[in-house]
Amino acid sequence: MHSTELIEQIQRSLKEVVKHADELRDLDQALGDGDLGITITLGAGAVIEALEELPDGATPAEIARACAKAFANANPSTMAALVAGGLLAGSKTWKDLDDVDIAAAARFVKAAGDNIAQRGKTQIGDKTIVDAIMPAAEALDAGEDGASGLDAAIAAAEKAVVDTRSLRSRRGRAAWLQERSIGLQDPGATAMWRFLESWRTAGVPARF
Amino acid sequence: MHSTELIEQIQRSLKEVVKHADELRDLDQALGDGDLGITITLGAGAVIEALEELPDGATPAEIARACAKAFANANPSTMAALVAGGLLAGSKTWKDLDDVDIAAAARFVKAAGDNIAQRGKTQIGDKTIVDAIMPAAEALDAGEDGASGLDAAIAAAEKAVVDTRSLRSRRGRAAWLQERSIGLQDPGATAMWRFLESWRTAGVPARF
Amino acid sequence: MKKIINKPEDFVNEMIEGIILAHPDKLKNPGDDPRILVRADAPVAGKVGIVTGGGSGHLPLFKGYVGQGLCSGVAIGNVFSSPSSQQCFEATKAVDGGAGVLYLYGNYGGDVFNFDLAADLAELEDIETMTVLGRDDVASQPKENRQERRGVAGTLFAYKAAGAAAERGDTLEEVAAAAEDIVENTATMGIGLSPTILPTTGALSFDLPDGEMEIGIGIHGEPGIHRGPLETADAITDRLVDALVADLELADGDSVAVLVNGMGATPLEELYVMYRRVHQSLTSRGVSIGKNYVGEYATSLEMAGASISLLKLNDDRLALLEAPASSPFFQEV
Amino acid sequence: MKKIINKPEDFVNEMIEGIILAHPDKLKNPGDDPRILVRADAPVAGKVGIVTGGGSGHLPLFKGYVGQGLCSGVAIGNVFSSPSSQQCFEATKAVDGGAGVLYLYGNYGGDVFNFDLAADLAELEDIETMTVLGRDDVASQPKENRQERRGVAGTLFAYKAAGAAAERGDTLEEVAAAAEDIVENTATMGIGLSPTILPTTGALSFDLPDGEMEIGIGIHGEPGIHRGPLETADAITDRLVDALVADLELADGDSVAVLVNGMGATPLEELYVMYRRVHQSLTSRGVSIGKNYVGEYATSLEMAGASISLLKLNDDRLALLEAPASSPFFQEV
Ligand SMILES: Nc1ncnc2c1ncn2[C@@H]1O[C@H](COP(=O)(O)OP(=O)(O)O)[C@@H](O)[C@H]1O
Ligand SMILES: Nc1ncnc2c1ncn2[C@@H]1O[C@H](COP(=O)(O)OP(=O)(O)O)[C@@H](O)[C@H]1O
Ligand SMILES: [Mg+2]
Ligand SMILES: [Mg+2]
Ligand SMILES: [Mg+2]
Ligand SMILES: [Mg+2]
Repeated sequence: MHSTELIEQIQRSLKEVVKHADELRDLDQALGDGDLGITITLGAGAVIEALEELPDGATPAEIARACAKAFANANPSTMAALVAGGLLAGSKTWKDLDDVDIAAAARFVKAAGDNIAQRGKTQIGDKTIVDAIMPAAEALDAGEDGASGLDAAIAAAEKAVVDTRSLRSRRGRAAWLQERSIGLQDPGATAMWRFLESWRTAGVPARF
Repeated sequence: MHSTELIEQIQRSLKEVVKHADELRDLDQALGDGDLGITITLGAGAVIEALEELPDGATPAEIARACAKAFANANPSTMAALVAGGLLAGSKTWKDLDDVDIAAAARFVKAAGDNIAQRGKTQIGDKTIVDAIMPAAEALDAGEDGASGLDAAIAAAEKAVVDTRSLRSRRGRAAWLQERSIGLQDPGATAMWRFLESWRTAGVPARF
Repeated sequence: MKKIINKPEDFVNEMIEGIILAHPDKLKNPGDDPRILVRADAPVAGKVGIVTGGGSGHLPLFKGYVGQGLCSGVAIGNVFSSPSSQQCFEATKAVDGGAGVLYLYGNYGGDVFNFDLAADLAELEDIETMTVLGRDDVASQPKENRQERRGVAGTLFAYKAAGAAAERGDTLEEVAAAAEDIVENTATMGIGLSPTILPTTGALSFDLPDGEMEIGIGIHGEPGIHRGPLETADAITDRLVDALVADLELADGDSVAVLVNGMGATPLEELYVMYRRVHQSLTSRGVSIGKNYVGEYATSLEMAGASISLLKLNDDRLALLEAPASSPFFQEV
Repeated sequence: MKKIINKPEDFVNEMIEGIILAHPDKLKNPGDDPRILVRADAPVAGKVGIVTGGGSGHLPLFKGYVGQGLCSGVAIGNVFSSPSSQQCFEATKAVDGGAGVLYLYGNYGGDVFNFDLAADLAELEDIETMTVLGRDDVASQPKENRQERRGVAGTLFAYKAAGAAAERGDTLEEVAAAAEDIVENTATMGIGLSPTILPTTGALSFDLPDGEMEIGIGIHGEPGIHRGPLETADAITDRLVDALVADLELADGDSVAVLVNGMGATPLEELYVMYRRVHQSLTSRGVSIGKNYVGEYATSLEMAGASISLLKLNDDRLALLEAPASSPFFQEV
């Protein structure tokens, strides 16, 4: 996928993912402060607009950086900062890259996940977005082509999301709830899963 | 009535008047802050004690001043200050007096009432203690002997108290209630009436 | 009752004890009665003393305004009740430096009668006293009766000015005149959103349905001139400023000091939202703001609400406001 | 919703506008974004800049600690939410006087991630930054995990010390070390009696039955270590002081700074009742109080409650606390 397609794919996925804003708001209301729906809606809108204004000939890495910047400032929050940092980290794996294939995508997601885990001082099992992003990155990496890799990533993310329900939140606002967090589904992990689904709905995964 | 009798009469009246503390508290709760029961209870106790400690040979004027001082400080409030000021003013009419008769009592109460009215910037009809004290002073003044004068004063005070119910409070905390003060009985006027009654119950009025 | 207290009857004395323990270099009990506080250096020989007083529950009013360039002493009553005449008198003796003592406090019956009695006692001991009453609450009486108005947050201006005048060595008459000049040019109006809880009884100080506001409320919950649904910050501020501007007859070219005062529970953030509107409203009339105060200056325990005070300035008044002052609760540097 | 506000979404910007209108000689927006405030004289050439930041609703935290001898700038988020990394970065640029910038703020996820991103951006523009996190809430994590504790009211001490160090010309490393030294020796614990109302939704920030208290609560209503019936002021104070003394391992002969902080709705009177007990409790252990602060220093809108912070003092720390400082909300003279 080259820059023009990539931009289009991102924009279409984001128009898709905002349909889950209410679900994310409700989950974050239960475990946190309820702003995740707004973060996703405003963040998606800001990214779509920022990509519109990108000069012709922007590289995939530049595209990712533009996404990061727009998402970071739309609705400042944990998710905005962590995702933006993850996108910046991912973009570094795309140096001198013109065509995003499944391997590049896997590298990107892995780097983003590592960055989030490191910045968030988070491990898998802490009931955060990291729980969903890590297995998704692995599935992408193991994928034979774009379509099957994406399918596997979505399945892995979904499983991780469901698994967060029985976990106790160890990071962020949700950790304040202590035992009361058990039984509730992590909003950040859910957002990652919904984003992967939206990527599939929005585009032609084979184009990776 | 000479000093020894006067002290005894005051002490016995005050032991009587505190039986009305709950009534006064409730009235002041409705129209003010509800402390009048405490003011009367603590004030009466403080006066009784102060009179106990008065040196032998204290004049009636000195007795009244001791009452003023004790009452003023027992539970600081409007009533404490006004009554204390009234007692001091009354005591000035007892200069060089050894034997308190009905005429002296009338002079005293009149001076006390004038002082309270002046200090309180109050007129009859403002729904305060002044409403009860003024007609009582007049009745004492018109009284032929102690007993009938006191009876007339009590009757006049009682009528004034009942009349306060239909009035609007124009002074003190009760004035804050504005129209809502109408229908409620003034606690300060009631205290004056109950004190006169207690004076009769406690002693031998003919001894004036 | 959401209060951090011990026995309700110990509340006032324990609070005063805390204040003295925290600020021993600035405040002291001159004698045995804990309810009397004076500046640590009182009496200051040759200078006019200023005594204030009133009920507890209004911090930083009244005790907070005892300090350098402010009042010299305070007599402290129970929550929302007057100190005794004896306490007012003891405070008078403790601050008298030979130049007389000004009584400066808010116009409330119990306080007035007790201070007046104290003045009588002081006279017997040849201490000259004068009295100036804070009477800034425009909602409590119409302008024709302004001598009868209650004293509320705007009394701060009078403390500041009288304290500065005393500090620079003015005579008692001059200090009283400075205070009276401020009082005559100060107007305050407040709004209440929720009552306070009285520590002794646990009772609510007044009753106000949720979502309603009382415009013109006093600092003990005295009813005001309008009760109705809660309005926006701008609408509320406009109501208050309009009334104050009319009362002080402010016109294009005038300058004022502004005090936006929180009643206790209202967040400081909201006071700044109000200040913003005060500024807009005054500026649009050509009235400039020479000095401003935003915060809690006269509270009513945990009442939610706020008041706005305006003082019409001239050079003298501004100079008195800007003179240095220092208490544990108030500083002007 | 008992709030004096206009449109909830305008609350933060209108509050900031009010602050700038009230204190134009002390604070300014360095650029177009109202959410960034810096000292009026920023940047100060050759001196270390200090940037803080966090959610709104905590006045005087955080904006109140921007001033002479304090922080140089602040990035301001919505109520209880983080500012953006871009805002943190803009604040950084606006205060950088060439000697580097210290990030000093409370340990909360959103804030940390945004400041960390800002640090990356600053690095790209060759502005050196270091970060010290306020981590004083002992109820949020046991001592072994104290790097993970939340930052609450005790962060005041770190602001004061870092600001004084920067003002006297310390290097970035030295300023950071001074701040870190304070954080390492500060412990805070709080109690909540009633929730706050979030302006945007009108929802309560947490849920606490009447007559109950939450010991160890955070400044957004984070749960603590004990929920139970409301106790007396002395019992509550003892609980808090005992925990803090244990955490700081205070012993006979030690000296501390004390901060008794009101969360918003709790009257100042009650804070002094608590201070009294803090004094008694520390003195009885042979711990002396070298400096004290009683009042509202870090609030949570109109939450009722209070916190106590202790800082173990030595000569250096005390000197930094006593150095002059001045902001519209905090003065040390
Ligand atoms: N330390 C962390 N590391 C990784 N992810 C985190 C961390 N803290 C929180 N999260 C994720 O962020 C999500 C909440 O995001 P958001 O609503 O933006 O937080 P907030 O409103 O508290 O700033 C959580 O569901 C969780 O997945
Ligand atoms: N200005 C006044 N002049 C005369 N009497 C007054 C005045 N104000 C109040 N009173 C009387 O005082 C009574 C209340 O006394 P008290 O309870 O001591 O007042 P508070 O508690 O407000 O200090 C009223 O019922 C009224 O009779
Ligand atoms: Mg959230
Ligand atoms: Mg009463
Ligand atoms: Mg308060
Ligand atoms: Mg407050």
